[in-house]
Amino acid sequence: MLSMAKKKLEADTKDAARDTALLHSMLLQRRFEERTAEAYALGKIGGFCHLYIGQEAVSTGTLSMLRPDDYVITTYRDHGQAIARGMTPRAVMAELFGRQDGCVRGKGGSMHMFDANTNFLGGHGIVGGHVPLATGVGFAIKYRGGDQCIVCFMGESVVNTGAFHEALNMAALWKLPCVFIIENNRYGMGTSLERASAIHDIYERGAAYNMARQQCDGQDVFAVRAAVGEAVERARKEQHPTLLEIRTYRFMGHSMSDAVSGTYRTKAELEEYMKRDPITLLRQRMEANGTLTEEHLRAMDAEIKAVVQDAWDFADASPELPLEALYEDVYADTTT
Amino acid sequence: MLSMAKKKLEADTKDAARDTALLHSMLLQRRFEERTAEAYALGKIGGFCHLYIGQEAVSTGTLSMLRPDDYVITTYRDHGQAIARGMTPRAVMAELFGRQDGCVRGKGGSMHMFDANTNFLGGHGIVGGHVPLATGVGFAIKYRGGDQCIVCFMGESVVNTGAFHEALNMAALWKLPCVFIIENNRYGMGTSLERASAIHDIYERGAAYNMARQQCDGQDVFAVRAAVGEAVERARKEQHPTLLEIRTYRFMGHSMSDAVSGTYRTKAELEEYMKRDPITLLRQRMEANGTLTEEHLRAMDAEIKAVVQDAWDFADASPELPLEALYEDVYADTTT
Amino acid sequence: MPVITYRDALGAAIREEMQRDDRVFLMGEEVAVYQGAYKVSKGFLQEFGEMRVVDTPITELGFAGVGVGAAMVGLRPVIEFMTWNFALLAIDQVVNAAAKMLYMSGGQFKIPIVFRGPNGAALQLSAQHSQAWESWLAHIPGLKVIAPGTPYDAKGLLKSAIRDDNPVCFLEGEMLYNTKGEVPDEDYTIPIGKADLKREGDHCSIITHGKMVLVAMQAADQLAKEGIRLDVVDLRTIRPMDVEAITASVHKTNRAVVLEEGWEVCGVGAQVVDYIQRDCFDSLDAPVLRVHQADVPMPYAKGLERAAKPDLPKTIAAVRKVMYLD
Amino acid sequence: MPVITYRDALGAAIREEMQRDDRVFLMGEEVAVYQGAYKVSKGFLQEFGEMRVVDTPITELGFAGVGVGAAMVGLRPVIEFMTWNFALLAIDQVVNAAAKMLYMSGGQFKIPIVFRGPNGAALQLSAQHSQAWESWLAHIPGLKVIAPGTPYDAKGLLKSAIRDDNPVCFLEGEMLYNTKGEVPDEDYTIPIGKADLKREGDHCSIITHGKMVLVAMQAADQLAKEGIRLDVVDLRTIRPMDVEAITASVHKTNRAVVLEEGWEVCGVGAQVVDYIQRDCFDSLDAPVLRVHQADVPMPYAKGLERAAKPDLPKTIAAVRKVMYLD
Ligand SMILES: Cc1ncc(C[n+]2csc(CCOP(=O)(O)OP(=O)(O)O)c2C)c(N)n1
Ligand SMILES: Cc1ncc(C[n+]2csc(CCOP(=O)(O)OP(=O)(O)O)c2C)c(N)n1
Ligand SMILES: [Mg+2]
Ligand SMILES: [Mg+2]
Repeated sequence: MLSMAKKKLEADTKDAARDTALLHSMLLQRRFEERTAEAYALGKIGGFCHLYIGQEAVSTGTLSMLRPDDYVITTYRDHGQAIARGMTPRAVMAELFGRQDGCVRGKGGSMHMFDANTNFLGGHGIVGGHVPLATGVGFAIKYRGGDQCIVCFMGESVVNTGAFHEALNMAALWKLPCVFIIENNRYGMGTSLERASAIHDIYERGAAYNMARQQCDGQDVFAVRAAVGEAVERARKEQHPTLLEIRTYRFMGHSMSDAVSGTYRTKAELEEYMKRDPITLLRQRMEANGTLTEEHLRAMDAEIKAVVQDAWDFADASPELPLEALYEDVYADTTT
Repeated sequence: MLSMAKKKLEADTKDAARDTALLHSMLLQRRFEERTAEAYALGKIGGFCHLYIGQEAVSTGTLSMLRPDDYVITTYRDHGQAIARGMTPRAVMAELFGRQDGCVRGKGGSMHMFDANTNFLGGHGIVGGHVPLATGVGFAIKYRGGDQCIVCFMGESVVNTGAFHEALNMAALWKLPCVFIIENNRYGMGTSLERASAIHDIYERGAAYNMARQQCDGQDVFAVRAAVGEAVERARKEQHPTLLEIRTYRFMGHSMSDAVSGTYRTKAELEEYMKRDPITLLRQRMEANGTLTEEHLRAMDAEIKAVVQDAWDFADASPELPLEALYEDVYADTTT
Repeated sequence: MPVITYRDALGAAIREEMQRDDRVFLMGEEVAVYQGAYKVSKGFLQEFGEMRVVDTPITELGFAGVGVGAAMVGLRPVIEFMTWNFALLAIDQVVNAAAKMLYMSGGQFKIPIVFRGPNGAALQLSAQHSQAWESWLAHIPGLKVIAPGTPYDAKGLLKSAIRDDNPVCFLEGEMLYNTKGEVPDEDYTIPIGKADLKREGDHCSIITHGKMVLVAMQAADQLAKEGIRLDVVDLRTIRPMDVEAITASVHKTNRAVVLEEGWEVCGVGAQVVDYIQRDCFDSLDAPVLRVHQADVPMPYAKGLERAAKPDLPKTIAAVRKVMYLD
Repeated sequence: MPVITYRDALGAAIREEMQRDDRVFLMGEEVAVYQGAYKVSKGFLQEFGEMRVVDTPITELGFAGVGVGAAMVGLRPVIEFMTWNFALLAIDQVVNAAAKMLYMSGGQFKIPIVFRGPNGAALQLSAQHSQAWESWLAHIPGLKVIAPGTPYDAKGLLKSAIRDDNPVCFLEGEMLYNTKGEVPDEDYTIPIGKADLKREGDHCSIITHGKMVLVAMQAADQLAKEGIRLDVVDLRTIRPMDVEAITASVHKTNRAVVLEEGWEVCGVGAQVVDYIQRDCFDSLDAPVLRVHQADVPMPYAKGLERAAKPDLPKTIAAVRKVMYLD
């Protein structure tokens, strides 16, 4: 049953429209975040801001395997996933700018993107804190007898937190349709995986809960799709959770206040990893397949840049919040 | 190297003096707690009170392998270990009675036995909370370059807590001389292991940290000694931690307010397990070895009963605390 | 009216809400097979099945978060902490997830959840098991905090809590579970945020909540014999606090004692004092006094524990002092 | 006297204590290789090596407990929380282990540990990263709580904290790290539990601590131009609190404003008000007013965040109101 998904995926890779969509999704995230960095430098964005550049194949590959009624939850490093899930660049950029038209009305900023329409359950700022929430969503799906799943993205540091462990044990014990995705970008801030975890193949943490688990290359969008596809099928059909370790790398600093390289990783290491830029890899593959021409790409890029510029303009024009908004959304009016 | 310890232990089992000491330790705990239950029923002891009856081979077997300068830490189910570690029945009983001569001056009661003289680092009431403390003690040993170890007892429910996971990862990552002992008595209050943990051979939780691990029979004091002996040697010589799952059973209710059997376990199950009373098993073995006679045993039992009676009388005569004591021990006078 | 225990009043509230709304479920340690650590959920597993009455591993942080996650997508969890002492392990989920989700999501994700369990000291449970957390919880915007002192209030407020669309921390008492009171059979709710004047008097106000309501009533009874008439304001809800009820009472009596189970520093009583001095500055005939636990971890020894706890003699002494009778 | 930053004052305090006493070590996230998330421990790894400057996995509960365990057997840990917001995950170890160990062990196991890190809001970090925890910590007997507002106080108090035999929670400020002040090169300590009268005046007292000391001083400067003389009491230590310093000031000025970073309900200000009304009942010419964060989770948007925070205009308005000038 699971290998069916695999076969379907291989066929996938020759589907020009699908590949174009994947490339578009990844490039949109990339261009969006390049402008985000620029806006941050100009002071239009404040607070903590964690870029996703280098990891786009994970968001795109994963979310391309979901249905609209599935759920997604993630960390503070959430712009890429928000966009890949279908939130508009306008709403995300306006949020970064802290404006009225932001996806959470300027209340959350970079770390807290939410969107009820796309079942995007947020950007969360406490490392590990959202993993139990994902288990809870899985519980709710099972409670209602649905066949949705919840995808929970997290950084590799999360596997050391108590929250991760408690949540995974319950997800496995109760057989919940959760797909836990570790984006192993090798560092949690300035701490390498090897200096934080007693094991280095961290998908093996799943063994402690007898949970299905797998490791895959996160720079290859098709590898991501294949692994996620199996996990999603397992969730939908068997309501079993999966722990996926997707190996990737962040090309930028941990946040806007962190140097790209220096104390904890070398420039040489960074450059080595940048050779496997997920966008370049997909582009080259499509060019080899004959499903992408230089011209095509240029047109796509131009269109995307215009979309991002539009998002910027939209955000910039969006009004500041009125002061009354300060006291709104603290409590819901009970209408049960 | 480790198998040397094993060989030494086998020889051990024919050592009459040693076996007598083990039997004495176990029987002392048993008789002590039988009287504890009686005192509780009489209202001389209050609060929560968790008996250890049935598990005595774990405390005795483990602690018989330690040096006086090693450290021990445990949960609220701590009377047996306190006594096996060498704390006097008087001090423990006076503590249960909440009196001035109690080991912690009546401040802690049943759940919080401490003794600096025997490096007994307490009785802790928050499930899982003491496991990080044990890792910290291991850290301190390594920091000072000692060859001691710390033994950390815990119930099997603890393996599901975040604290356990965080602490074990650090102990393994930093290679600390910690021996983590799970007393798997099959239930955490009314919840069986199988309803709480996604895996049932819980020593395999150690795999998540690449930690040495083993399972052993907790009703056989020699099995316990063998397993603990290896772990202690590993801690002392290699400063590597070990996770031991020691399978045992509690013959009493979870605490004094819990029925011995009923909602969560059957009388039949209880009776089945009681056939493997650790004291009976050792006694039979010694009788078979010819190192114990009925007479011997009767004399030992009489002596122990007198010791326990003495502890009771001592506790009963020990003064109530003066009211000033309420405000003592909140802060230490800084004398650095 | 039927007279039932506080325990049964709570059980009835949850049961009736579970019957009424199938999105409501109960989760926590020992709530199902064991029938509840304090038997509040006796019979629930048999009535509702294991999907709606869920035993958890010992993972307070984890299952509190599971509740919040389930609430995000439309369920209405009732999360039982065996005691609020253990909720410290889960407090990040209560404070950083439940209390902030609506705000952080710009109003998109409400969290209709109840966190409940016994709070404060029972008998001789010593330091780690005898703490009262209402002042911590009340500090946090986004939470509601309830601490009923009677079976009637317990049932009516727990139903309101379950129907509320916000995270509610519901503080019960091990020592209260066996107390009895009149509780109607019919469905009723009590509004969150409304204090109850449990006794009317004009000499001095006692402002209190939870377990200490019983102590306040005893004080009122006893002092009545000396002709001292206490106004007993039972806050019932700590957040949002019914400031008007407090100040109305003090404007009438001109004197106040604030009685609570927990520690003094930054306790609920401190906040009540602040409200009073701000609003009743010109009406006060004496400084407001407070009665609370001694500023120490709770000791095990019976005599010391008694000395540490707020009680009737301490309460009466405070009233007499506020009235300049001593 | 040399002028250095608050960051460097903290760094110097820890470094000097580590040089002085080899039982002292620093542990936390990013303290070693990364040189400190906020660079307080810059150069430490190189100077002291990896056994005494220890990077941890992201496990606040775990490494706080590791610190307590190490302290039980004689080490003197300095545990850095990247921010106190994350300490919520560790609060069980702070409250149930560190604060109670001496008491539970009948005086046998003291816990000489410092938990430190930035507290309160920085700029636009939104709800989960902008919380001030001093009122929670001050609630707990067994803890000491320190919140210095200047480099001088930071260094002297951190040294005292490290030398103290009790668990000390030390609250810094991301927005304070770059502030500068005079700090002597010589070894000095500042006693824990002593407030500092940062400005003398007789018209009104401002009682404050931590980051808000700067705001109080600005208010004092600005109001001085109108001839209003403020007494600025910097608590420095929140627990044990220097009640005498507070009441002495209010007995002199007859009016008080309490200024703090955190939320209102059961905040530090509430406790200060309680002390004042009890001791200065007859001296007060007006109700004590409080300035604090708006009762909402912290929003991201710049304008809203500004509106939520206590600041100079709000402080001045409170003083004027207490003085019946508006
Ligand atoms: C509980 C907690 N501790 C510390 C932090 C500070 N912090 C934010 S992100 C981060 C590193 C996380 O690394 P990882 O999980 O690998 O995710 P990545 O940033 O690489 O995507 C840290 C330490 C936090 N937000 N929450
Ligand atoms: C964090 C926490 N949650 C819940 C409890 C209540 N509690 C005390 S003991 C216990 C069961 C523990 O079982 P186990 O770890 O197997 O140890 P055992 O009692 O069998 O020795 C529970 C739930 C607690 N003390 N701490
Ligand atoms: Mg990472
Ligand atoms: Mg057990």
